[in-house]
Amino acid sequence: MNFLSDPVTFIGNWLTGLVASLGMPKETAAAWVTGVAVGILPLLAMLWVLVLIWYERKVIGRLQDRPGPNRVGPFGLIQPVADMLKIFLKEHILPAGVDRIPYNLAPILAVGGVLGMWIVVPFSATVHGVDINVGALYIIAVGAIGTLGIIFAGYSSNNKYALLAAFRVVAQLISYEIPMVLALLVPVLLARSMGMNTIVQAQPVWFILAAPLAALLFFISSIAEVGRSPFDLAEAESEIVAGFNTEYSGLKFGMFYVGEFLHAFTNSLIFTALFLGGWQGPGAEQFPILGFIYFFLKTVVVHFLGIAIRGSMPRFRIDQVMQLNWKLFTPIALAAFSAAALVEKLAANLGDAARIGIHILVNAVILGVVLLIGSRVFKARGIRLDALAERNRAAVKLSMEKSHDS
Amino acid sequence: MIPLSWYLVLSAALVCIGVFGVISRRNAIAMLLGVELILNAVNINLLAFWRYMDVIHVTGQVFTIMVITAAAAEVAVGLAIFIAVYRNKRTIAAEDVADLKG
Amino acid sequence: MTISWLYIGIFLVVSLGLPAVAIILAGILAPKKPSPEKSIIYECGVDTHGETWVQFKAQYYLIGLVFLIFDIETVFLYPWAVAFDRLGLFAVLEGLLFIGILTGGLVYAWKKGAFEWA
Amino acid sequence: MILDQVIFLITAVVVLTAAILVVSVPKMIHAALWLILALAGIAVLFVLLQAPFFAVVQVIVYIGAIAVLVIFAVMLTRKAMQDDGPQLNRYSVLAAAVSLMLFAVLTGMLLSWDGANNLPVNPAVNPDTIVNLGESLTNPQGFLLPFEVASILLLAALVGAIYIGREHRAGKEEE
Repeated sequence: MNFLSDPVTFIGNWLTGLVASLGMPKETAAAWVTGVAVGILPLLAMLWVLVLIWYERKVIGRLQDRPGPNRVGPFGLIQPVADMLKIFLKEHILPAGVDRIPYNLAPILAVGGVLGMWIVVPFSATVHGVDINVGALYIIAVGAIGTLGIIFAGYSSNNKYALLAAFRVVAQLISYEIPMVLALLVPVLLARSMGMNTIVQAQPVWFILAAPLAALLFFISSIAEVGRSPFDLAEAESEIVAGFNTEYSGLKFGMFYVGEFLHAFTNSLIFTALFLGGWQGPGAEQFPILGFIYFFLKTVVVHFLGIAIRGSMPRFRIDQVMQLNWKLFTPIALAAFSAAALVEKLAANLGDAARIGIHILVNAVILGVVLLIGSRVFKARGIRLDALAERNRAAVKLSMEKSHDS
Repeated sequence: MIPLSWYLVLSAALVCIGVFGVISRRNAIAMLLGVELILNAVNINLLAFWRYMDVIHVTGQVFTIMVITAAAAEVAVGLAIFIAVYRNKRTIAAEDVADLKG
Repeated sequence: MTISWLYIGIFLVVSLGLPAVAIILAGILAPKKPSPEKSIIYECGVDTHGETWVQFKAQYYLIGLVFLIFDIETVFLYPWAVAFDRLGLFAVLEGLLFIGILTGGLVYAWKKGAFEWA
Repeated sequence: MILDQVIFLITAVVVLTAAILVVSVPKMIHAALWLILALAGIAVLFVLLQAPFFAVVQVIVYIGAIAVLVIFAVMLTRKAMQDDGPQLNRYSVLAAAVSLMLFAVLTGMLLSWDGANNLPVNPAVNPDTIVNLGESLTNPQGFLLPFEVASILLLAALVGAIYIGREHRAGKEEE
């Protein structure tokens, strides 16, 4: 095994050999090395957040015609480190009347619920985390832990606004979980497996081609799951102070921040693995290092898209968020999944190209129907609103004439 | 290897704790939590028997699915009833809500 | 199989332990100067009135309810999707019937205004 | 392997402690939080039983949905039960006695049964449980009927709960 083509396996084998030479059976040694590597992965992910924060602030800055962080270190690269040191040394204020255990548990769950997803992500042909056969559902399950953290934070803070915000956020998170789970079902169906590694291996042709609607829904829902603009009701500062983390200070507050940034990136990782072929690319099987690079590049593109949306969209109202989900996304997700299942079964004997063509066609038809109905609904609503406005104008005119007369 | 009896004793204990909760709590939601414990004990039993007695077939797993479904339906309707009762009577203490007695 | 779940267990413990350790460390390093002023709940400088436990709209409950039902039904479609190759056309139609019943619930909730947030 | 026994025992202690707290703590919201811990412990047991699908379903359905719903309901009915009042009714001593007796009887019965010391059937026998499960759910010779009945049950629960739970007089309670 060559170091350059597959560094992780190379190092792993070397370490296993080293441990085995201490007089341990080869398999036990390998298990220990894997266990330690698994233990180190969360640490790497946490450190990666420092880069993410810098990158995101820089991109948002450039999008809004500002330089972004540029004082500490070259290009402001050290800025997140400085910020972290600062927040690390801030006082933890314990507000009166908090429920201590859930209050302290909440930031831990918020970060842990995101970090936990990393274990099933296949990074390259040889480094695929842990390949369990329920990987896709595992991601959803771990995501539920993060939701729990938000409820804990809101409930335990003894603050009306925090509680209100937490309830809003939780309502949003659980709502958007439905289209997310349904959209996730489509790649599972196409790959005939819930294992993340199998899903990636089933994508010589990316699933985004065969399931564009599911991919779109998954992408939007995952933005909503992170709670970012345009779904950032959690921090609608004009309505609910600063959201569910109002009463948090110091590193406990910082943890929510870390969780959010990491969640955005993690979702991009998962999106890439599910719909953009993960590490697949020319030569990725022979040279796993190439797989890493492909995976990273695709993820960065998806991540950038998310940041660009964050930087340019205004915030939805809560009723809009709910209606968008239940009246638009969930029906589309149901339709897209049913159509995918039917096409997979009826066109099972056709070639790959023909089947994918039919998939695209069906997706286009669904989208067309949705747009048609949508335009009708909006036109009808527009007519109603116009009539209402006309009546109002008439009433105002009438009353003005009356007041003139008297 | 864990003997089957460990799972069975654990789930028996869970059932008993759940029964205690259902009988003795005043708050109706707390009684519902007791029922949840009982149903979870049932699930442990079903899966343990599946694993230890009949791993070829999936009967135990299908039953677990049914129990989870029933538990969810029960929670949904039960909590809705409590909320409706609360809205009308401002209480959800079980002994105060005895209007349905024949 | 079991060994991978052991790894997942290790991973989850570390992912929960890492932020916990960081917070505890920060708690040791950070200055501690509590004062009654500081520990007042932040409500824009206005003193808190009444209980924190304000009443909530039943709407939240309805959303949670619809979510619960949908969640369960979708989760049970996953084994069905995994076994897709072994299913005949009839079985696929059965699965779609399942989704159809689910859609019926969605339509009912919609008609009854569970998603209106007035 | 001794490791899984250790994991089982730790998990069992956690589950039982959490369950006892569920039925005994005075604050409803705390009972809900302890219930979450108990449910998480049961998910670990499912992993030990090599039913990982049910472990994740346990977390998604019970912790992600049912527990959230319970917390919502507790918040909605918050004022109904002042937490300083008695939480146990007058039967509590009797209830404790009954459940202890029930436990003694159950345990006695279980331990006197021959199959109680069974060890698991060969683990490698059935690697594809999820596929089997999925297939049998829509197989007319398998469990098609229960599967469809389950969906009807859920639909009925949804309809019933929405009918009962929605506010008939709009705009009465504020957010």
